[in-house]
Amino acid sequence: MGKFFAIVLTVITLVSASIFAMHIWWMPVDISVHGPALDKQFGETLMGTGFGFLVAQLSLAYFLWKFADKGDGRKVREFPGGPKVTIITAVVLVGLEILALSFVGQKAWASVNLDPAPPNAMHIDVQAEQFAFYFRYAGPDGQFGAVHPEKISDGNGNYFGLDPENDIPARDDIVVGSLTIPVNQPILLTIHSKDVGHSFYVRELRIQQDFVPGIVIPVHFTATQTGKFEIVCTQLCGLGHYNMKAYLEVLPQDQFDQWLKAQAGQ
Amino acid sequence: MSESDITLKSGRADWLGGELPYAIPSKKLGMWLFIVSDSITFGAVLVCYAYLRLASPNWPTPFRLSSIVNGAIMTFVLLSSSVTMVAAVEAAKHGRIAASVRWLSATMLGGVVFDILHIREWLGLIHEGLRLYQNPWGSSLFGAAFFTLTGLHMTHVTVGVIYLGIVAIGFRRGKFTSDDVEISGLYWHFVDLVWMFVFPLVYLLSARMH
Amino acid sequence: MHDTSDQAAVHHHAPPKGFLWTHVFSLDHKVIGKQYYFLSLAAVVIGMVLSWIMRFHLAWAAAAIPGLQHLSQVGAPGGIITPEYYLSLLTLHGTLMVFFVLTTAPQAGFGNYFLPIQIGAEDMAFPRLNMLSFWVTFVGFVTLVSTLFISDGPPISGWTAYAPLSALGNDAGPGLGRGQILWVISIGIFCIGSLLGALNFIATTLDLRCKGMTLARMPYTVWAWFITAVLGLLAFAVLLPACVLLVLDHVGGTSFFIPGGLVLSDKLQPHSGGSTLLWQHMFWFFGHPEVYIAIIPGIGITSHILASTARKPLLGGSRVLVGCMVAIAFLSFTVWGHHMFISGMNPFSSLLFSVPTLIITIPASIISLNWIATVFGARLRFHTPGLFAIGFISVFVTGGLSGFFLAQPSLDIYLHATYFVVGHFHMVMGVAAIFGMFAGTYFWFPKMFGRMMNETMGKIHFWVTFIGVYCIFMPMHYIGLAGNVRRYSAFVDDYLIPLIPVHKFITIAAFVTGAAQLLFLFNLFWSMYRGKKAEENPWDSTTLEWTIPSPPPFDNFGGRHPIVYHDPYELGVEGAKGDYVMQDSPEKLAQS
Amino acid sequence: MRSGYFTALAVAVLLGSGMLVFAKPPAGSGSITGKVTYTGTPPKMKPIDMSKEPSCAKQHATPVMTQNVTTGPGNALQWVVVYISAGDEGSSAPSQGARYDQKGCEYLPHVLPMQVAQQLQIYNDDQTSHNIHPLSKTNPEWNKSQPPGSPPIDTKYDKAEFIPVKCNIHPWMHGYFAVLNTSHYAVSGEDGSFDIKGLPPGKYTVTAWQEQYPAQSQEVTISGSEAKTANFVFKVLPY
Repeated sequence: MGKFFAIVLTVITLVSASIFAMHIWWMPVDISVHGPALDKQFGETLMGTGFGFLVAQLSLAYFLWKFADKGDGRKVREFPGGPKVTIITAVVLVGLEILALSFVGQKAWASVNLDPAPPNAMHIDVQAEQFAFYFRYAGPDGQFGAVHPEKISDGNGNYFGLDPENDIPARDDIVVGSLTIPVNQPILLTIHSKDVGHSFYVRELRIQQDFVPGIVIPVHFTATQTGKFEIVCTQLCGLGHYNMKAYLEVLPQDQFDQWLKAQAGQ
Repeated sequence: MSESDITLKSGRADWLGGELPYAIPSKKLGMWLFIVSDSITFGAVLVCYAYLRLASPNWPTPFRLSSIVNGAIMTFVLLSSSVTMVAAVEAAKHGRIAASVRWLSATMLGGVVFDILHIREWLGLIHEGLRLYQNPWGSSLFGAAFFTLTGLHMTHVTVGVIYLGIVAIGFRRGKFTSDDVEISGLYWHFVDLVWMFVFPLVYLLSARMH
Repeated sequence: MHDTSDQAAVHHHAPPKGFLWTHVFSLDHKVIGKQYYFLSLAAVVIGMVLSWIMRFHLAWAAAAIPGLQHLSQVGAPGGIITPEYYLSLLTLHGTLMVFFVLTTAPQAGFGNYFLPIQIGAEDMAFPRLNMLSFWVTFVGFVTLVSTLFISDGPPISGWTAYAPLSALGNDAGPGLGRGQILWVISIGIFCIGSLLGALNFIATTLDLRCKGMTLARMPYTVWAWFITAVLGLLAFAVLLPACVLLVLDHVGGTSFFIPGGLVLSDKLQPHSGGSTLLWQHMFWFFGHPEVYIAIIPGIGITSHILASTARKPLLGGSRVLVGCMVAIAFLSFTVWGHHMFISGMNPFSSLLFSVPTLIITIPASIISLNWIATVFGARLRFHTPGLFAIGFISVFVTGGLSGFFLAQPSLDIYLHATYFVVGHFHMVMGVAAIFGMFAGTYFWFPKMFGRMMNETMGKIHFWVTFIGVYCIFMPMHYIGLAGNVRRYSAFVDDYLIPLIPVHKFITIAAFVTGAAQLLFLFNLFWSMYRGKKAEENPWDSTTLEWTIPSPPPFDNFGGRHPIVYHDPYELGVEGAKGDYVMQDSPEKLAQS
Repeated sequence: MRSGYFTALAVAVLLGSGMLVFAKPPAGSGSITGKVTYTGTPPKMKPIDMSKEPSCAKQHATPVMTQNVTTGPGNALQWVVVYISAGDEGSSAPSQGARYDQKGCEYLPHVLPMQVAQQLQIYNDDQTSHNIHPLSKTNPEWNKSQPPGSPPIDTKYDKAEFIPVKCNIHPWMHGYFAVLNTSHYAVSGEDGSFDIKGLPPGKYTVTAWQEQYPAQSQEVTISGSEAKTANFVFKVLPY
């Protein structure tokens, strides 16, 4: 039974680890400026934990193979060195890992969440609702109209609750259901929710940030590749959670300018 | 093998079992544990109160001098009832059952007076327009936090009065011992202590300043 | 000697008469322990069936499940599951499993039955309170399950019930009105039951130990139950007021967790001023210790059984194990923010919360390494409880390691709310804790029911389950890495559609593993009546529960007052009769 | 379930034809026709971005527009419910149900008139789940999802009310149930015209209801099989 256990455990361990190693299912290619630091951090964590996984499971398997009770009255033996060895191993190895990860990780986290957006960042306002994202560009005047919750209506397309009748900056605001941005341009999103908690998740951008009702949260990033990507909601927001998504389209600057002009003309 | 032979391998003198390790009988230990847990609950509600208050730009400070004076009287009554509680426990320890029951009754009276003053205060505020969900002065959360926090405390006082009543009757009939009186005293002092946090946080910090 | 009249009063209740008082409203900790166990068993069966339905839907979203419309015409019209019904099932599955299984069976179930016996006591410190905690918990369970049968259906806000989704009533979605209120009330009731239980456990452990049972001589399990009780006493005390505030938001018109200016279903909500993050803080302040409330009893049970299986005490003994468990318990109150890295709280605090989160892996690693090192040089007896205890080590290590990723805020950006998280917590908290329960069941069944469980069925159960859980939960890590978001009732995103075959694999694995659980259930009930009669000490173990008849008499020790002479795991002892020395055996040990 | 539905349909058809033969109700032959128009500048209808639901988006060559103020040539105003609001109470509901479709992530029709207690069948013709959430105030509110392939939702309303209907999953989907106390009603078409037929002689109040602007009423008296005309003009605003 011990040998069988050892074989099963070894097979499970090796199969599990090699699927990771072969990248059969993996993160998509990163398209953000801050992403490579996160990916590197991920790689280092995977190396560390992968080593721990293999050593722990395989030595367990080996001991199971070796130390079954054969009914021969063999003496039990203590692990050489006793608990000191295991404690020191755990403290040193795990402690080093923690120190390394904390220092590197702190930088990666800071570049996303602590550093302010660059001053030339393009500002886009994002509102989440059950179950869609809407994006607002300031329009030619460069100013956003004020948001009036009581004016919000999905029926007439006033998703942000603008008041163009009385509020002149609101008149040229461009409201769309997809996020279109220029490549290599810092983007600042101010994200807020109309109803419950949502989350803004773009895998390729390595960005995930909750929408918190009652709070406006800044998010900034720079996309380095053009293409079309999916924005999905990752915070349980109700029955349509699974179908809450939008597209992110990263365009070359000239195409983006054309697109923006076309929208403003509508 | 006699009991004195029992030694640990390390040679320490052994624990003889049956004896209460911290000289605390189970019931008293149970009450202490309840108090630990309940103070965490109060702590959570107080932290909630502080959190919401700090997060609200328009937190009202509606308590006039009359409210503060009323609160001070309530505090005095509750503190006095703690003193009578001490006397009740003392009397119970010395076997003076009748005296102990009298002191317990005085403590209960203090609790009842506290409740009455408190409810009068509530009614006055409700009359001025304070509700769970709105008030005329500012953030609607004030009423919610005020009623929840003081209501939780008032419930504790009321439960305490009933509890003391049961202990007093049981003690007179010989069903309960002086230990039970002491344990009920622990609860009562705890409720008293909690008020010492509620009163400054809710009343004094929300006094109307002019 | 101090006054012991108090304890005498506690213990001299006579055996009750009549079915009602012996089996329903019994004050006997053994009956109450069994009641808790069977309550959890009911909850785990419901929770498992719900997970099958969910797994089926995730793999074949468009397919009808014949007959399901009879359970809920609205939730499954024509047998096809609606998105909200999926979320209802998800919410109930999570709530049942976390509260009524993981928190209930290992602690309140086995703990109630064996803690007094293992410390040589005749009952818990407060038998009436004990009975009360069970029936309070039972009412909470019935309240929760009743949401399946009300017209609104169960709530859809998940076991975490994030506000404001959980606070706004039906405008936020189906099931969030009455269903959500019942859910909150059920959890509030559960908190009360758990608080009473925790209080009782602590008082019992401190006050009712028999002669010679020093703290150092308490079995690993007693320590685990004791530490868990301390955690419960502190953690549930915070969830309880949180539940009260959430109910007030529903029925009192308050806005504790609801900010102003929200528009749901085209209606401007009449709330203002509250904070949604406040709920998350209160919930996770409870929620993280809760994770350890679920797993620490499992750690204790595994250590207890591993010692018996390996014929040697744990490497480092009680001191290292208990030190690590205490460290974990203490740290667990400082790490709740790691559930909220991307929640919009101050990003500096994310860094602060990540440090204790990473540090908590040190005591967990020490425990794991000590288990593995204990197997070294052992004389392993591969009986079913031993297999499950060893399986526990493997899944605990696997599940724990993925925590390294999630503990870092910078990696959590990508992995948060993906199946990577689902795989992680199912492995480390769900599967590991359940392995602890299985190990405990096979190990203590002879004591509880006086008969042995069938070993062949047990071994089949173990192998299918062990391989099965890896087939279910490892792939979840992979698809999580590919960005597969959790709590989706169907996969309609362009990048998720190619992952559906993996979900089909997981679903099939889940059904196969589920079938093995049916075998376990059959074994459990069959052995209760048909199993081989159990001896007093079938596993050659040393702790006090193996010194009394199987099943134990009403007062556990039959009027005898046990005296403890030894550490709890004198196994593999040279020169002893057998290879072990019972804790209450006066036999002297050769100094080693 | 499905067979039960067919049985119900068969019974309904039988009963309906039976009523035609044996109990033909005394229908009048008067009618009211007219046109609904607007004055002022109507708000611009906005294009709807359906890209999040590709199976719907590909059904529309040009973007679907919002429909809250739908105009046509000659200042015509579409989707206005014109109905007898007084003078025609008490007629029983027709046996034939009203049918509401969800197709291409649109409600068809945008405004569905029906009579109190008339059966309402809601179909999902899309490859995606919809949830139907009629935001009723006097009638009980409900909110049900309809996955593709599930049976139609069969319901009815007991009180007269104009009920906004929304799909939370596709928040742009917006429509109205016009639950009326009368069996005589019409909805203005693309050209703004409407035609209420089969009116017995009598004095009626005719009301025109539009989802965004206040309703208007006119008194109309019909004698014999007269054909009367009633026109409605709504004043619209650009914002």
